[in-house]
Amino acid sequence: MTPLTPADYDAIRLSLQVSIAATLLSLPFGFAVAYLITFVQFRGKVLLEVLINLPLTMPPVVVGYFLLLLLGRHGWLGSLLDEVGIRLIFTLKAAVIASAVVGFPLLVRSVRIGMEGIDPQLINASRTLGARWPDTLMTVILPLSIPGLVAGSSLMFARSLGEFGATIIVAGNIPGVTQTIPLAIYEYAASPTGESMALSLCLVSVAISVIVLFLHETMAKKAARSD
Amino acid sequence: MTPLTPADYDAIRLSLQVSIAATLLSLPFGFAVAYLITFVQFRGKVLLEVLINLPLTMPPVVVGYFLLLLLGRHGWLGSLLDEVGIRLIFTLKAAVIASAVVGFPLLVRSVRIGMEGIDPQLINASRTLGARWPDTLMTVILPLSIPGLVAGSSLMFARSLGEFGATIIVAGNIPGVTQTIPLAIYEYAASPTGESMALSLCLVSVAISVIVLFLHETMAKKAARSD
Amino acid sequence: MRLSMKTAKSFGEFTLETDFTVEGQRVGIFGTSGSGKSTLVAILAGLVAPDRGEIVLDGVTLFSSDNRINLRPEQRRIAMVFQQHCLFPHLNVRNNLLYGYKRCPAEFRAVDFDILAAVLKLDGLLDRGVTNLSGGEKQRVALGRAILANPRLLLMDEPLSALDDTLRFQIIPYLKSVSEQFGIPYLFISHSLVEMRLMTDTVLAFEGGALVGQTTSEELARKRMGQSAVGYINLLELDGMTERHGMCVYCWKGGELLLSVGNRDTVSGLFELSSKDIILFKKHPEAISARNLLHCTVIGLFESASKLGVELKCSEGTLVAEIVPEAARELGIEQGSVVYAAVKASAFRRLATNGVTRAEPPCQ
Amino acid sequence: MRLSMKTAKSFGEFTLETDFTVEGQRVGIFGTSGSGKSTLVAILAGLVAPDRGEIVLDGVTLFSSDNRINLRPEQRRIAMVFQQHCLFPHLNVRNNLLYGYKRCPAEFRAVDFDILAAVLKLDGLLDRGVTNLSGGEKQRVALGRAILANPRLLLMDEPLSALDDTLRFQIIPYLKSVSEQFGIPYLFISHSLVEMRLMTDTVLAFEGGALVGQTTSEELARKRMGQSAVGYINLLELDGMTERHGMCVYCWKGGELLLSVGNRDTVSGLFELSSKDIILFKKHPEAISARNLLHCTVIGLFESASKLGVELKCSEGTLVAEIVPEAARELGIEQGSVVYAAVKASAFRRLATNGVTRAEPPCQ
Amino acid sequence: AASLKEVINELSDNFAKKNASVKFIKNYGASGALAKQIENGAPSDVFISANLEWMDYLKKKNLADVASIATFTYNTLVFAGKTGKASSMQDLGKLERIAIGSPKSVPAGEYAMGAFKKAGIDKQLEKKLVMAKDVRESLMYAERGEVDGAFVYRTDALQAKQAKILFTVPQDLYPRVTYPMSLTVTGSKNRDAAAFFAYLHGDDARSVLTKYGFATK
Ligand SMILES: Nc1ncnc2c1ncn2[C@@H]1O[C@H](COP(=O)(O)OP(=O)(O)OP(=O)(O)O)[C@@H](O)[C@H]1O
Ligand SMILES: Nc1ncnc2c1ncn2[C@@H]1O[C@H](COP(=O)(O)OP(=O)(O)OP(=O)(O)O)[C@@H](O)[C@H]1O
Ligand SMILES: [Mg+2]
Ligand SMILES: [Mg+2]
Repeated sequence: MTPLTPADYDAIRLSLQVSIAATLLSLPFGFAVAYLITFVQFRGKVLLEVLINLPLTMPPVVVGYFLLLLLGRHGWLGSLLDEVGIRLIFTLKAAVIASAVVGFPLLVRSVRIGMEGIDPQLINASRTLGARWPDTLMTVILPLSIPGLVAGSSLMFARSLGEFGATIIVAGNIPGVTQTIPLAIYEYAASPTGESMALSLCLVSVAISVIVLFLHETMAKKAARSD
Repeated sequence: MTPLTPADYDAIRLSLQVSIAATLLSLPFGFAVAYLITFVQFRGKVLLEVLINLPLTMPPVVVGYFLLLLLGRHGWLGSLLDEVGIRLIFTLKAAVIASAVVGFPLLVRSVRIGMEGIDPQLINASRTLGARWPDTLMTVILPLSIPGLVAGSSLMFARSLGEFGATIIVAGNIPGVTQTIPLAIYEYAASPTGESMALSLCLVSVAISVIVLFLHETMAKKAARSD
Repeated sequence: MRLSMKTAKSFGEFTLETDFTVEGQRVGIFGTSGSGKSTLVAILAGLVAPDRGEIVLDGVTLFSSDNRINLRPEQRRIAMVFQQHCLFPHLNVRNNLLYGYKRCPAEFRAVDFDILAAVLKLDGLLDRGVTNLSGGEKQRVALGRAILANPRLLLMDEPLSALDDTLRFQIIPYLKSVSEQFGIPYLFISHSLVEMRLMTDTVLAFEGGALVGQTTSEELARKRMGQSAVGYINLLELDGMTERHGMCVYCWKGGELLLSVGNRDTVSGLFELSSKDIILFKKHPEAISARNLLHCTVIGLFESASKLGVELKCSEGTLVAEIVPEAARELGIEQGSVVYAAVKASAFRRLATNGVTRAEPPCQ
Repeated sequence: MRLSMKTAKSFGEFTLETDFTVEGQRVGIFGTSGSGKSTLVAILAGLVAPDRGEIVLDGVTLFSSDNRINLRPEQRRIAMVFQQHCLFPHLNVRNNLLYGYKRCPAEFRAVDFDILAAVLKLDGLLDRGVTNLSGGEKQRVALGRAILANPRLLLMDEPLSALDDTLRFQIIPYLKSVSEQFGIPYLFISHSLVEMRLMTDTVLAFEGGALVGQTTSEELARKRMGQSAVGYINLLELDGMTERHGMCVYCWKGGELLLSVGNRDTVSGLFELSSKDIILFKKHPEAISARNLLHCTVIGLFESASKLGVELKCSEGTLVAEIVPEAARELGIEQGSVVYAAVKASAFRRLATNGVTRAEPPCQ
Repeated sequence: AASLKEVINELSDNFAKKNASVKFIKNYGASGALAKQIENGAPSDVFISANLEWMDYLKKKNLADVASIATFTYNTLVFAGKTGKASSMQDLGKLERIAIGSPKSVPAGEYAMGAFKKAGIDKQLEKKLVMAKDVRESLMYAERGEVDGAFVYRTDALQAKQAKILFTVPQDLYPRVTYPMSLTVTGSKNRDAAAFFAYLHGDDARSVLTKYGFATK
């Protein structure tokens, strides 16, 4: 196995940054959306569901392309941000957004499965004990959703670690700036001589995900114990 | 919007075939693996978990590359199959396998979240009533896992519909044979004139996933009613 | 509390129709399994919306289909002891107990946590999770959680069904005292006539979703006396205990009573005496094993099933005895008759009257 | 059934230690809340593995830490009525009931589904899902499911706690008859001494995880007589009913008895009579409201708490009456004394003896 | 274009050595993706494309500095595979599977298809073609023996370990493979970018390109 170059270490650091940021950023939104879909009746619910699942159905490259259209200089959001001096594309932020968008449906789905298993009588109990909706949300639904959140965020983290298609479009493939592990692997693999380097990076990626898996399992076990 | 060409219809048909086949094929395995991880204690469990989650962590292209190594003419499994006259690579079967492998971690994770929510006393109850493990599995654990299975297979189906990276490597991009929607989109998008065609196909893909989403929601609701 | 409830709620073939107004702090709900008791309290708590109708509690409209009012559960301040407990699986016993307490406006927080935990015998379990508790332990946590919410109205759905008698009769007086002390009215569901008699004044009786009777628990006890295993329960306040020949002698407003129960520390207390445990004589009986013989006047008679309730007055005290009509005819018992009532010393049963009860070795 | 169990199981601070051998078809388990009753039956069913020890049921070793034997639950054919019901949420009532039945080897399938559903009053609910059943309905499904499994041993963890008295006393004789007819022994957990006395012969008493006594339910009833609200329960087989002055006159082997309960169709049956409801006289009492006066001989005396149990023989019948020691001294009651026992007609309580019971309007 | 990675890396390193103040930010990707990125505001100064199509696209959108558009280099189409499989276009009929880039999205594939047509063997090969995502993927198939050979650029084929160049496709069968380059409109205002752009025209650049197998004329 070939030793890693400084650029590879950069890629590893960037990948970790992106995955962690994307996961943490998405957690509250994922929880909120799963809650809306599971417990609240409102018009346009189906639309929301479709919207969330879109990034799953489309090839990541297409997602990336749409994100580029949205966040680019002439994009609906990009032009607004441009005015206040914020540029997202070709920055690590764009990579984070790409990972977050692509992994979001996975997160939401996991949290939903967990939420749907909550006994509605527990929610009833908390309300008769004086808890308003937001209170019940934080003290009953949230803690009982932890297994789903843990599972969902581990899916999301892993997915972010492997996200390539959307990232390369909105963030570019700039070594040391936006080149994450998958992008680096792509570059190595593009040349017949880079194969072993690509493999090394692959193994790093696997190792990271194993560690994260362990952490999550431990967290899930802790959450399962009530005392 | 540009009208679809016969090749596009082929791509749609192929995509549906691949997604349906991949989902149906994976369901029993997904259930079995989720069951093993949730309920059975055995050595090498962590290894199994890591193995299943691998395709999530790695960019799909890399997954495709490993599949090629495995299933190719000189691959470990491919050479065996070659002897009995089966060739997978560059066929629709390879596309199905690619989709199945990439979507498998999503399926397993969903089923697991559902399974972990099953009250262990129900399993105890069935066993005191004379049910052996396989019986309990089919009559208690399976029906109570249906929400997880439904959610997981809808994730998997959507993921298959959008699968590009691994498919293009192991199945090639052969119009009418292995060119699924994402691959067709990729081709259209590669040339400046194909943009609107790419968009049309994207919309088709979204429409399919909306329909599937509805079907799944309906199924999940039916499964939730106990009477 | 003044509760008026005129609602209808259907589940498939089952319909619960209620139309009553009830006043009082201690209301019982009585009825066979599946008669709609749990549904009724769920409607009151705001967990199930009636199909139509109106609910008014102490002048506040909780629900009205005409005026489109439906107060949310947390606005009603009605706490509930769920039949299936419904404890929060992610919280330990202490935090389950404190869930409602913490959410109760500070000015209403009155119930003392430590006393409650001690009476419910939960003090040793506070840091345990609730998933592995025993059935009775779970039930006590559910009860404690609702009480600590210091609600405006407390709904209790068979809150004592999983408890042994000792514990049950220690908890009942506590419940009563909490309700009195802090002015918390309650609705109490139970299949036990004894609990009903001890815990409630007014009783609503349900059958197959319909209210079949509203009566005082006194009336209910009289009506059911004929069918009940324990008959009518006389409640006697006794005090001034002294010992004689190793037995306890108490003062009752109807005279001196000899009891085989009691406790050297208990100089006073509430005791129960079943109507079945009183035998009437027209003449003073001789050589009788019963230790108490009261000289009484019959001040009333009522019928229940095929039995006759005889209201007796012994100086300042009153008692209800139960006899068969034939005996009344034969003995010539009628309003104004003078009779001797024989009661065994062992027929009395002491009910603890304050939250913390001491061990109770018998008198001797 | 012959069950010997010498096991230990700890949960944190709580330890359940069992060391007993019990023989008989009807075994009771008695103890305060949290004393380890549910844990005991879970161990027997194979759901909780003891830390160490040995369990032998009818010569078959179910568990032995020394020989590394631990039969799986489905190999034990021990069905259980769970305290928290544990119904299958995805099956309707019928399929919940039939779950064990279908898995029972055909040669053991004996219990009749239709009769069971009728006795448990579940016949109208068979196609309902179980999630929305009332508490008592759930409990009956749990009970029916276990019985229909036609097990080698039936474990019942407070199976009647959520039921009203009418239903409870209709189900009890059915349970007994099923057990007798099909030879299914059972372990029965209850907090009710009445149920215990009716359902069981041998009783194991637990306290804080330790076996504190193994006795017959007869003995337990005598021992607890002093503390119990219902005293000792005499069970009397009565038959040959005739009517007199609108009351029922039954033949008992100890003589004729006048009852205010019963039913014109019921020419025979099992009745209960509390020891508290018997008053003893040395001389024939005059003008007494009690309708039955039996001439008896004292054949035995036993003490319980501060009370005295008096075993009486009236021709062929025996009864236990309860008096205080002072009364015994005063009346000079001792072995061999001749006394009159007064019993009110209303003191008897009929227990249905077959599964399907009819409505029971009183005699009159 | 991604196929230029090594060349551009070397050229930019060389240039940076001489001009210490210049810092390179390189973005490798498919020509189409790069063009779209520039269109949506990617802050780039120099654009090198693998085909003329995307250069025209940017020209039309007024994003490329028209005056600067020039040819960076040329490439030639070859057939690479295990030795002995084929030695001319005519031998292709005997083969089982042939990898080409997807004609619609990969210029090399498009050129190969054109060559088949011109050579009159397109019908014969129709069922044997495996369309790859890009040139590197076609070459990988050839390397692993999944196909008998692949139509790839000479520069790629030279890096292969297993596969050898079996024959070069006659230039009369396909148009010349041209890599155009240009300064973007923003790049034309950047002095360093202009300097580098000029450097790309120079002899230094030519010798490096030759080293990697590109044709410079
Ligand atoms: N899995 C467990 N982990 C920890 N403690 C446990 C567990 N199971 C039971 N216990 C404790 O062991 C004691 C005995 O429990 P068990 O359920 O056997 O009581 P029980 O006699 O059935 O009581 P009840 O009449 O209230 O149902 C209780 O204090 C209970 O909290
Ligand atoms: N959500 C529901 N859907 C359908 N039927 C219901 C629902 N809730 C209750 N029922 C039915 O309504 C009837 C009354 O139920 P409820 O729980 O109020 O009875 P209960 O008086 O509390 O009985 P128990 O003493 O057995 O607890 C029962 O037959 C029950 O099956
Ligand atoms: Mg109920
Ligand atoms: Mg228990």
